[in-house]
Amino acid sequence: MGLERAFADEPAFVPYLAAGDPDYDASIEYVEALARGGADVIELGLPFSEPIAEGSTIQEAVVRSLDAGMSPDRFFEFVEELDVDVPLVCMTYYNLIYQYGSGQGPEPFVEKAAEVGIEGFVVPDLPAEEAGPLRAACDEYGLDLIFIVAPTTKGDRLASMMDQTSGYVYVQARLGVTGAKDDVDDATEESLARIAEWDVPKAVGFGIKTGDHAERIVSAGADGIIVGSALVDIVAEGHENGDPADEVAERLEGKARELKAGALRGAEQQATAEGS
Amino acid sequence: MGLERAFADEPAFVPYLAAGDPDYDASIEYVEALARGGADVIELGLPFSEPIAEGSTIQEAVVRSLDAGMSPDRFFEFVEELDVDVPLVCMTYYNLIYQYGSGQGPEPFVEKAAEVGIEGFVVPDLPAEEAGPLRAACDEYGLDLIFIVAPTTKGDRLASMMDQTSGYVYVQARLGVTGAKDDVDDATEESLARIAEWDVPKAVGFGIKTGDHAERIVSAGADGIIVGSALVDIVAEGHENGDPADEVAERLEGKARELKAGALRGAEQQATAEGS
Amino acid sequence: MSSESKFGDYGGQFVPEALMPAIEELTDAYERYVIDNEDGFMDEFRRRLAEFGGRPLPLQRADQLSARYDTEVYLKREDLLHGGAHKLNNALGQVLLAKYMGKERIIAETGAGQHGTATAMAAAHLDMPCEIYMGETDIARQRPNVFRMRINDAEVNPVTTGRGTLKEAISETMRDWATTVETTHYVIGSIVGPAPFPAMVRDFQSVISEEAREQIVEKTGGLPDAVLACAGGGSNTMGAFHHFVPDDDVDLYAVEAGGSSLSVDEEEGVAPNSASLSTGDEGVLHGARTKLLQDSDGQIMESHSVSAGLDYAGVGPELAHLVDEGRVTPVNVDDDTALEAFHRLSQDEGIIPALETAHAFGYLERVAGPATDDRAAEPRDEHHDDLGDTVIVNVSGRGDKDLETVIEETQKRDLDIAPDMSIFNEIGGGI
Amino acid sequence: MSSESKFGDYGGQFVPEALMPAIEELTDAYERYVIDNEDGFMDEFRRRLAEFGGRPLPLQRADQLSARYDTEVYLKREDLLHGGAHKLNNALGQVLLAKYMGKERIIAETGAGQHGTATAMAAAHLDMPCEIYMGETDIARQRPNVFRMRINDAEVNPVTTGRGTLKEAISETMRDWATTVETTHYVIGSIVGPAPFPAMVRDFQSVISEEAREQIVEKTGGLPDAVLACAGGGSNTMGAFHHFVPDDDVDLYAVEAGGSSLSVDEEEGVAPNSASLSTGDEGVLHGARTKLLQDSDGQIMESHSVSAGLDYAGVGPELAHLVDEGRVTPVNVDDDTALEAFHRLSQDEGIIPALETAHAFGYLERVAGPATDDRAAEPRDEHHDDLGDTVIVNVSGRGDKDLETVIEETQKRDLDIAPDMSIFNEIGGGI
Ligand SMILES: Cc1ncc(COP(=O)(O)O)c(C=O)c1O
Ligand SMILES: Cc1ncc(COP(=O)(O)O)c(C=O)c1O
Repeated sequence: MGLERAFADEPAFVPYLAAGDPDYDASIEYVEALARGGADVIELGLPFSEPIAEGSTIQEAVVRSLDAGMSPDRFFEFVEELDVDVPLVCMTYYNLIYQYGSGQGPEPFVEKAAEVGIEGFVVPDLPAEEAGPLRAACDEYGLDLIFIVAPTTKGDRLASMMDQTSGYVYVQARLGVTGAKDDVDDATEESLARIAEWDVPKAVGFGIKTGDHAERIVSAGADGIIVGSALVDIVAEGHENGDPADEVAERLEGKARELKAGALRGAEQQATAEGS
Repeated sequence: MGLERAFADEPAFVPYLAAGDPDYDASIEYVEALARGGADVIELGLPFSEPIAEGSTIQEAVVRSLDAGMSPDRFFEFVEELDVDVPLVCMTYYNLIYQYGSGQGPEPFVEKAAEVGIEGFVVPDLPAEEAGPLRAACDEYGLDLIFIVAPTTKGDRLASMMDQTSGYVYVQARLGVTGAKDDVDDATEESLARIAEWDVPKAVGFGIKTGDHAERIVSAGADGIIVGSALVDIVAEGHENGDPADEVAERLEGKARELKAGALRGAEQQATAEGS
Repeated sequence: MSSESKFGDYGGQFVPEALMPAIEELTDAYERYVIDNEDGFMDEFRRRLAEFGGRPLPLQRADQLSARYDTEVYLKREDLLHGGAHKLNNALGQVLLAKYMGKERIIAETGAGQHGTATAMAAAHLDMPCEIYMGETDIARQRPNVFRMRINDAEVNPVTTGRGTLKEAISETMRDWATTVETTHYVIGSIVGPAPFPAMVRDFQSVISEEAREQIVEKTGGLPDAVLACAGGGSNTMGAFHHFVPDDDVDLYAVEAGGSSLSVDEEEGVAPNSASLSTGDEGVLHGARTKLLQDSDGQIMESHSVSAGLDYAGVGPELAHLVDEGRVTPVNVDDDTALEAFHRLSQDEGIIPALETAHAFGYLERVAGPATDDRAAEPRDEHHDDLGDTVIVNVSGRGDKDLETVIEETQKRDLDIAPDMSIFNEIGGGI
Repeated sequence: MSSESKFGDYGGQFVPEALMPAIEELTDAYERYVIDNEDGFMDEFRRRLAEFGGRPLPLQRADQLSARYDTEVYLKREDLLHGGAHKLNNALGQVLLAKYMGKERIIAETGAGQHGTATAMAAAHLDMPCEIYMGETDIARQRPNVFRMRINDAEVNPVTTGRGTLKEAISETMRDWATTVETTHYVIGSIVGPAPFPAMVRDFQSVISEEAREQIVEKTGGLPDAVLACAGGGSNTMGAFHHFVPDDDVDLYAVEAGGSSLSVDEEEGVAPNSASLSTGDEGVLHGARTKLLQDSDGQIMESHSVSAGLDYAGVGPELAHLVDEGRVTPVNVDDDTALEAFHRLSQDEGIIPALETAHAFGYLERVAGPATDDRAAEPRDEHHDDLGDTVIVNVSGRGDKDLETVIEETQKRDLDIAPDMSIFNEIGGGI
């Protein structure tokens, strides 16, 4: 019954990696390491050549992955080959979804994604207004479509987004693009407050870097944390230094544990706060 | 009684050199060599920084002379120092004449020129229309002012020029600027025909290079030949090769003899033609 | 004017959620100030376009070209606009709009540097801080334009990702905007991007055809048979077409960059051309659904053209729509023909065009030029071997920015028409 | 219009006899075609100036400068003329006149290359073969303009004599003319040379003040208090002044290049400035009596200015006369102040001026700018510390041609106002 289940018991840790970064085989290892480290949902990026919503960290991951031969078909193979027991979400840009198969619309892509076990989509360049066809295809194949609530999203837009999002809602912690930051933005709390009434889980992303961040975000009311750039940084560093994939995988697993632990601490504080 | 006397008995050979080219002392030798070679009048160039009527040969002579320190005052010294028994004409541009002394007009320059023994002027950038003040000064000091008749000079201009020129008239053999050429232009004969009635001697210049040229020009009716670039070429070559000044002087003398001889041959033919 | 957000199926607003409120705010401002002339916005815009920009610009009869092509050729002289290209029509409009909206900062992307220089000039004129994103490769090959932007006191931010060209610069500018959207206006340089940009940029540029239509009627007593304009994103194109669109008898030709070839290298993801209208297919790029150069997966290709300003994988959604409707005919001209046309216009008319612009003249030559051996081999386009008796060509910009490129590319090719440049060897200094 | 051959004692025709008939022929043609509009010459000239050149050109209120100087500053936008400077007004007029006269070939000299490019464009436009003489040194430092001339299919003949700059190029062109005078017209680039050139060039350029006078009256209801223009030979200057000369209340300022200093080095024959109106004295150069930079012997000095187009030892005889009459005030601005003014106009108004033009703005700053420590030290010109309430500055040309020079000269000086150019170091490639 959808991705909500991953948020049911405790705050969810939702890591992101670009599939195929820096190459197909290593990337399989890395994703599996995240699962071992406690991921509750994994967002797998299918790289698009013009990632307008990404900061430089993820943009470079996208370039590495494309250079290593990633494509939609390879992506589906990748997903099939993964040995993880965690729901998978595909994060990509609309043109890849639209062109797949017929080049006539999202349906073939969604069908194929469902077939390999993808459970939902995040599509950063697809606002609610343009999402009709993809929403329909997702409904047909039983997949979730996750929308992003930005700090600037208010009023009517917010309402229409509430109607459309399913699985969870991606709360963008700050203005801008993806990328690890050192602070927690006030905008996060305000955004969470604005959507407090929504009955989907609220996962906060954009800039979460450490267990402490995770803790603060969850204690501020988030149902989960989404972490991308902080993990991609580890992949990038390993790649640059020529470190063996298993070492990098271990580091990723460690980072995952730190983040998950932080989220859990945050949940305790929240419980305490609620209890008081 | 003026420069006419130099044309009285036989066709005159009128060589030109830039005074001070390539330096003061050598130039003295060269001018004296021309006198020995049979010059009847010598045109001495006083270099001006913008010699708009000169071709590249004389222009470069002007540059050499200026670089070696030639100036109006040095020019007058130069003339005084010359040991030649030939009438001297100063060829220069109007601004130098105008600025000398007061900077108020040509009179001081003419006075000084007369004092050192100059007998006339050729001023290529001073057409008859602008020549009033210089003409007046020349009259005052008993100097000739020689005008240039170009192939394009016709009608009224020609008439007014006849009134103003004295000593001789400089018949420009072809359109353009000074410079040695290999042929004799039809324009020469036409020009001579146009001024046949004038009672001043007619000296033809622009492009005369060899004794044969000289012969043909004189046989066509000229009373004299003016030769500049062909002589300056010898100076330039000597300078470039670093030849001793006396060798160059000898070559100049030889060239002068060749040209004078050509002129004399031309006169014989003319006499024959007239006699027949 | 109208605030269409879709043109048939094309257009739309495919942007990150964070930008949507800005885009709504902009749509609102566009409707109020541009369409409804609130606070006299359009009056001020037109006054500044006249005083600062130099409008109206002439429609000139081209004497030698008219003789060569045996047709009346008229030139719409956007090359005379301040800055040297039509780009200022749009840049001035948007910077002024940003001022009316209370924004404090201007950002823009640029490829060839023409839009960047236009934006920098407009921002200096209107006293707004300005930053321009430009690919590293483009910075290196368009130095004079970078100088000009800096001299107008705009920051130039080098974009080092990808190939370092326009595509990457647009992405990077969108990223900046997503971070600074509350205080900043993003001045898009062509009729591309999310709504309302395509319609708004077109409206600012439509002064071209507004003037041209009046001028041609005044000069010839009637409408032209054809209007030709080069098409990169398509802003000079729609600017030149807009007021003729309702005139069904006026043929509209969008001349794209054929580059070195119309075929593509799927493997490398490279199209050696920028002919998205002629050869691209539908997809979503930089906020809009339009015609694109993309591989079968939907990845955007690297486009190519000898002219940097046409070197873009997308095209304005309105043009895509008008092509599908049959109202606009997409054609293309390759690098060689464009270079030849560059030299022809320079030599025959004393107008050195931008290389972008030269493409439009290349098409004129191909269709109406004297027969040549080459041309006999490649048969003329069947349906338009006759442009009619009166043709307007939009001279979208001047070529000062392209001199070095032209000389280099000309030397590579040994074109008959090219002037001898050996004077530079004699004098030394190399190209 | 009138065909003065003298302006007071200045002017005249100091040229080789071989040229006199050509000059008489030209005088005749000037009187018939230009003054009497025979065969509709002036109508065709004005039509082509409009269609090909882009006239009329705006008179723009400069918002930021008006605020800075607390006076209404209006810009006459000759920078928007085709080719980028006022030079085309004259070049087009003369090439057209040559055509009416039945000449078959055009020659011209050029220094900065602006007159050469204008002539090359006009010749291409009117289908006349064209050769341009240009000093070797100028060819090396004005490469873009040399490219433009070649691209317009003009021959460029390098002049290797002397320092290889404008002075030598003029002499060389006169030499060509003396050889080819029957078939060839020499297009002189400023209000210099033998009559009828000074009056004729002024007449072609006077369209500047004809338009400006109408425009200022229309905009402000009255005449300006002052008109400022830079002066090299003085063609943009007289063009901007001509129709205001009878208006005694309008002050006319000719701003010369003060270079690095007003003092001269007699020994070397070098004046480190081009301030012939301010510091020169009467003499004869290039066919006319005028004010000159010369040594006490009458040899012409090498002039200097950071702006190649002002770098000339003479000046138009009409300006010399109007200065003697007290109608025109000669002032000068040094290299540093001109560079500063270049940056100020670029940054504050979004107009990158030619370095020549920048001198006029430098004077505005000196007289009306905010007090600075520097300025306190050098006291303001006593008689004109107030330019009045409305000032027109002639923007004689755009600065694209000067970018490299400006960057180099700015770096030498470390001016406060200069933009940081380090982006070029980051990206590499050097200046
Ligand atoms: C002169 C000129 N023409 C055309 C273009 C192409 O842009 P568009 O198709 O938007 O007019 C450019 C872009 O830089 C340009 O500079
Ligand atoms: C833009 C500009 N202004 C002024 C001048 C100076 O010439 P003039 O004094 O004849 O206007 C030049 C000469 O090249 C120029 O290019």
